[in-house]
Amino acid sequence: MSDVTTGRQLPNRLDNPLKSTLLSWESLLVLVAVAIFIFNSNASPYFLNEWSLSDLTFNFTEKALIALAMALLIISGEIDLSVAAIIALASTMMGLALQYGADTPVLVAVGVGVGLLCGAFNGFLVTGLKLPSIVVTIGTMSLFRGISYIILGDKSFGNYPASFGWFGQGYVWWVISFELVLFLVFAVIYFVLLHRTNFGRRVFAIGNNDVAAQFSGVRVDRIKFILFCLTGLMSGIASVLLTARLGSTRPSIAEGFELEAITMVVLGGVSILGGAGSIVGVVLAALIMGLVTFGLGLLNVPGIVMSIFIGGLLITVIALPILFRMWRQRA
Amino acid sequence: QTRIALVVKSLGNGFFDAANKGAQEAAKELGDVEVIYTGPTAATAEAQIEVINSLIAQQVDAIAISANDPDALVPALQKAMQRGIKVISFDSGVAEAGRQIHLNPSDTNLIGETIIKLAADYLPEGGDVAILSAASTATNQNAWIEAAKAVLPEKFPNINLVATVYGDDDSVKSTDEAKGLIASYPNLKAIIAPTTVGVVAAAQVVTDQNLIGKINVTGLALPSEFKQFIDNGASQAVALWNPIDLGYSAIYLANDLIKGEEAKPGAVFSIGRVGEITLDDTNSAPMAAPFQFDKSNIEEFSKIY
Amino acid sequence: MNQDPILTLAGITKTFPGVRALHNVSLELYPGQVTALIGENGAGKSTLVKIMTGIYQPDEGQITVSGKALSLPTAHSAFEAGVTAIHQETVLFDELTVAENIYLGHAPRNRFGMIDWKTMRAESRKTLESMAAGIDPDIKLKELGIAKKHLVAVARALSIDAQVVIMDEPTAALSQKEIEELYVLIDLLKQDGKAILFISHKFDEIYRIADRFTVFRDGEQVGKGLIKDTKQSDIVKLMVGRSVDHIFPERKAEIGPMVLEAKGLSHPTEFADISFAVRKGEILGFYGLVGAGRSEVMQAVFGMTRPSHGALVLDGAVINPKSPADAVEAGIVYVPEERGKQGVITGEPIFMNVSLPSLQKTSRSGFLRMAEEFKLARTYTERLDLRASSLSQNVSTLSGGNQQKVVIAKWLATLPKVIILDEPTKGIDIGSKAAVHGFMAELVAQGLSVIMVSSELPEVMGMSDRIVVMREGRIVDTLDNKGLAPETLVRLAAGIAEEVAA
Amino acid sequence: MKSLAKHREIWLGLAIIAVIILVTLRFPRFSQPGNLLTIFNDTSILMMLALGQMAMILTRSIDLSMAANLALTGMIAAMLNAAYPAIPIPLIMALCVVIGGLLGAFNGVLVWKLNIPPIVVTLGTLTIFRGLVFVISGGAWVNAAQMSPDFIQLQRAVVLGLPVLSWIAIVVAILFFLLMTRTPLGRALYAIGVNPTASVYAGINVGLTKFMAFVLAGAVSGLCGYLWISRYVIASVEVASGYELTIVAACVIGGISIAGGIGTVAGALLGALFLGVINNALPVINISPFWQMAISGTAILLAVILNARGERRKGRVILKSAEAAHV
Ligand SMILES: Nc1ncnc2c1ncn2[C@@H]1O[C@H](COP(=O)(O)OP(=O)(O)OP(=O)(O)O)[C@@H](O)[C@H]1O
Ligand SMILES: Nc1ncnc2c1ncn2[C@@H]1O[C@H](COP(=O)(O)OP(=O)(O)OP(=O)(O)O)[C@@H](O)[C@H]1O
Ligand SMILES: [Mg+2]
Ligand SMILES: [Mg+2]
Repeated sequence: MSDVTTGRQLPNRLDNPLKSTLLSWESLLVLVAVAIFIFNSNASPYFLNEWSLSDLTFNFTEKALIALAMALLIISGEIDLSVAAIIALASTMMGLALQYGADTPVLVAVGVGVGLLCGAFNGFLVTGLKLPSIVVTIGTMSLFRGISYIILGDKSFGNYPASFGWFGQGYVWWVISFELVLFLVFAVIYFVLLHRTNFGRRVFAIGNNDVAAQFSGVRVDRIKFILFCLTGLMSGIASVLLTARLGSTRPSIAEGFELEAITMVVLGGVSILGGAGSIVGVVLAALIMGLVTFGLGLLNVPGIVMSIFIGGLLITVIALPILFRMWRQRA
Repeated sequence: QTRIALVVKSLGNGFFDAANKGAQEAAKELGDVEVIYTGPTAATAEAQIEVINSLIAQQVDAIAISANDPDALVPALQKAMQRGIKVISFDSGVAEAGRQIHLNPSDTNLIGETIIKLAADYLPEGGDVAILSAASTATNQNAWIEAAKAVLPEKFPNINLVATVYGDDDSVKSTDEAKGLIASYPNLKAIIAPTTVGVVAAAQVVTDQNLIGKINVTGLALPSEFKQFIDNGASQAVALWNPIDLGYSAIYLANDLIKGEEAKPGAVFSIGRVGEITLDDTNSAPMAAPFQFDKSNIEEFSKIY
Repeated sequence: MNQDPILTLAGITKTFPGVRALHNVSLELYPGQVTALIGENGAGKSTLVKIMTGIYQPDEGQITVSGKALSLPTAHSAFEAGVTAIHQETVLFDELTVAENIYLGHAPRNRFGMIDWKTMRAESRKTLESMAAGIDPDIKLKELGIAKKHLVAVARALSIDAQVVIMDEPTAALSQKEIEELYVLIDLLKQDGKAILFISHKFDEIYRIADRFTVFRDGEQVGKGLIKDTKQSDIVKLMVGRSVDHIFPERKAEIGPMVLEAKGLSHPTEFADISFAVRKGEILGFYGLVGAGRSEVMQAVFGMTRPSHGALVLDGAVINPKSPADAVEAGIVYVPEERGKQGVITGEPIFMNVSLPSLQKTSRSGFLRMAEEFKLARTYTERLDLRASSLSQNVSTLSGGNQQKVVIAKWLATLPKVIILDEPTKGIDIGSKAAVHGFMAELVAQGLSVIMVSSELPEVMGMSDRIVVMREGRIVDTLDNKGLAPETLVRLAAGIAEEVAA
Repeated sequence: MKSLAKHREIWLGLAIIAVIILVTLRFPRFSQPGNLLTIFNDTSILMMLALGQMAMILTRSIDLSMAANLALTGMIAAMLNAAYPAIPIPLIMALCVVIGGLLGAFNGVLVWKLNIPPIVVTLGTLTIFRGLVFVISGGAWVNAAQMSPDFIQLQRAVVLGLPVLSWIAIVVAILFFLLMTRTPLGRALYAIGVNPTASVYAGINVGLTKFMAFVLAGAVSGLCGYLWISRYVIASVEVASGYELTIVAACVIGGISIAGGIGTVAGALLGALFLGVINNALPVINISPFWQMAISGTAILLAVILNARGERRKGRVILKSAEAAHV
């Protein structure tokens, strides 16, 4: 086919890679993170201490693990509000398994497995029955946590074995906790999955335009189903970590996590309308939220006041580029 | 300077604000002590753990905590103790592994008996009563309810405890639960709420539904918050210990530990103007008997706490 | 006819990114007369309508209504100026009642300023009855079929007491009986002294009701006059004048064995008894009026929708594609009609669009290899002479024609057996059109089978080996493209009797 | 199935009646008029909030900040009352409506002028508003003793057999009914949700209409702020936390489509009432209240599935024969 029209030579890229990196969302987030880091180190003498920095990571790792999968889900144009409820249900099931004498490997399998099942249930309702994910997951949010309440009522499960507790409290090396290592490993996995594989490329395509993606031979429903399963799976993993860290299970565990995970994702530059976002951004956003809550915590600022800061940051970071563009258009 | 953190179940709760008053008073008396009054805004264990983590990082000398969950806080508090921080629990306790001393506001059995007695005193013929508690995981409330149930058969044979429900120290949930009790038990004579949030909610429901005189609300209440319900007759009498003394004693105890005194069964600690206490074999110590408020004295105490 | 026009447009120009939709056009509408606006697909007719109704703002030019120069910044200002339109796409509200669809935005109010539903329903009923539409104003619009929806749109236009009524292809989806009713209505409007702009591709209609005509070609006004003084062939010449300078590629048809055969495909509501076959090296044209159901048939072949009956045979084996992914695997690809919605993934660069269905090939065990993607994208886009600054340029910044090339490149890269092109040159400028046509010829020369859906007569006749004509969801006829008269096709597609198309 | 979709509200009403009958079978006192009125009164606030959220959802938006708005406005009302008991309560109520409306307008401006998706804006303002509650109150609760008797009693006064709170809900419902059915703004809310493009053709200012929906939802939240605080006689940071999703759930159960454009005032009211009845019925029939959450979750899912079936778009009708059969 080479004998016809030798058209113009099209270059691969024209944008200056340096310039586009500098102007990206991620660099904005790096700036914010650095600024908060510097602020924290000046504001509190206790901040720059290896144990402090290590403890800081516990404030966000569980939510951030969920945020990784949630990022993919939101990029594909769906959302899952039931993640915190999945944590509760998975934790309850682990507690139940413990009552029947399960040991640590079984407990972990139960937690992760229940998470996966819940995700698959959401995925089935959304892709199989073609229902909007936001209302489906508002429903399953009540359902999953409701089952925990039915099972546990006013009781709690406790006395998890020490080997299980290690998942939430153990250190792999020096001040590096197991939770942090797990988060970093998953961050790399999700980075590769989203940015370096066919699967990730299709996720972006679906989020940009799922009709055109389907017309391009992408199996849209199958991929969305997998994304719901992944989100459930990560919630199951977060449930193992949180349960191990708390050493007990109550049905109200992890209340409000869903909105924090979504805030992380959105702050990380993922478009809530789908189609755009990066794992690096989400990881940075998780770090920023950890830095803010821990830094202000060191100053004994109540958590609720920190949330003003997070909410304000969210809106500002999103509004700034828009305002900048409007200002430039007018000029 | 010594820094002692007073970690409460949730900020804004009048009971703990009063405890903080006592804590500040103790700090002033002790001289070189700084009290950090902190806690989450939502009464959950996860939020308290974040607070504990930041206190560990600040290398405070001691933590005195009223726990939202006796078990879930243990790992975090153990970490604090490993890093050389003294840990006591007050008001609502932490499981033994997670603290050195627990300061009971009063003797558990005594509180259990008092809350029933408060209802029984105004029910000479006996009748149905129900308990509206705080969170189902609250250590202190659960212990009191157990104790109350234990004394019922012998001491108050004609009092019939029909139900125990949980309002989670959330005014809406407590209101709903109180309504549910009234609807389900038409012969209910008294609601016993051993929690300052629940007791207000229950009294408001009784007032709203015009059941004053039919249902007596009682339990543990802060006089300043509860005065109007004694005034309007929704409640005959309530009881409480002095939260100021509780906070005051917690700081003294923590300070003693910092000074090197050892927490072991039988040890005796002196706690300033309150006197001294002795640890039992679970390293916990009760303070004074609960104090009763009724029409005669509520006016006076509502000005104090 | 020495009357003054009610509405005059002068020097109107409108450009969209990459497309010049209108260039210095003028138009006059006279009271009590019907002016027909005639032009091929993409000539700019609908764009002009949108300018007259305040949806788009012209880049240049004046609008004068009843002697007053105006600007129409919003749809509302157009109502107030007395201009109303029945738009080509039905822009109505499915979930609202018919009455409300008629009155939304200008509902009657009672003395408290509240919407007066009683009057609204009564007036709607009156309007609908005067049109003999047989529609209950109280039911929801979604319960109506497409033809009745059009009638509601007409009623909406009538409900605004307008001087100027614009009808953009109002009859495209109407049956003959409903069209006759519409004529009666238009006569009523004429008697009322309203000026009517009537857009249609059907000449029988134009000759039946129009008094004047204006012809657009490629965004320019190329002629106007009185219908009664002008022969149809002259208008056609004005309209398609460009076919003179557009030469379809010469090809030596080397038609091979049967590749894809459809046998009796049916769908409950969209099409019935669709049977056709396409052979190796053949271009099979599908002609019909807009709304004939050709796209639906093609989407069923492509696995988007499931036909309820019938079978597809590819290379002698029955296939049953349950999704486009299955069809692509089998070797059938589809270049959709709605390029923006279904074709390109706007927001992603060119190379990602091209490689999307071929990721299997460019990647290694599921991991992306960008270099391979760029290579693939370059191979196919350069062969189509894509005009872009780089392969990482966002497709949304490309012109329509170039977007179309990206879609075609995407499919060629999958090395298909059958390629279905739905309106492949819709909205494409003349130069690119020739390139696309040249390319189609090349495709068949290399042994592909091409199915081309097109509403453009010259294109269908210039490119196809055989032509399938569809009307109202059914195949009317399949013709060999030898010595065909264009009129035959038009007649078949519109279902009109012999003598009308003189 | 088709008729169910058509008469969603009737079916929901029947479901509520069925629950009431079932409960009454086991517990006759439940359906006494007094108890039913109590349930209505208990649900009043949720009903009003659901109406405000409905205005949002109709336009394909969502307001996650309603509960936080309620908490903030409520705290302002309580602090005002505690500091200046002389301010008449109706004035405080009016002030709450205005403050709530302004908070809503803040959301609305961000959506209208900057085109940020509503869910993102309100996710941000949800935490900001709630944080502000803490900031203005210094974390302290305002309790019954600090509130004036009028502040607490106004909504409890019984007029013509119903507490004022119920009357307020009835008036708000009537106003919403008129707004939704009789005013151009109300109809514009529907039109935008059904078909945004066509709305532009019909001369509707889409951005402004969305802004108005935010103001409306905010004003309702503000009003409910006062009502909530005086009802539960405590103002704290945690007031109504997590309630934002309950409000959405009431709307969803009431048949308001998250895709926009579909829903009625009656639906929103019944959706809220359904949750209220379940809430009240469980303790009465001695089902542990721990079942409540799972039951409302199941109700939401069922409602979504049934509504989606009703809404499912019919395919285009091209075949003439099929069209005849269809109309
Ligand atoms: N919003 C838009 N953005 C970009 N290009 C547009 C837009 N609207 C129309 N065009 C282009 O302007 C040209 C004229 O389109 P228009 O819809 O006016 O044609 P038309 O004469 O009505 O055709 P038809 O007979 O098919 O309805 C086409 O090339 C079309 O692709
Ligand atoms: N029931 C309907 N409701 C709304 N729009 C309709 C309906 N029926 C047809 N249309 C419009 O008519 C146009 C053409 O319809 P369709 O794709 O079915 O016909 P076609 O024969 O494939 O014609 P073409 O491919 O030439 O457009 C579409 O753009 C569609 O928007
Ligand atoms: Mg057109
Ligand atoms: Mg088509």
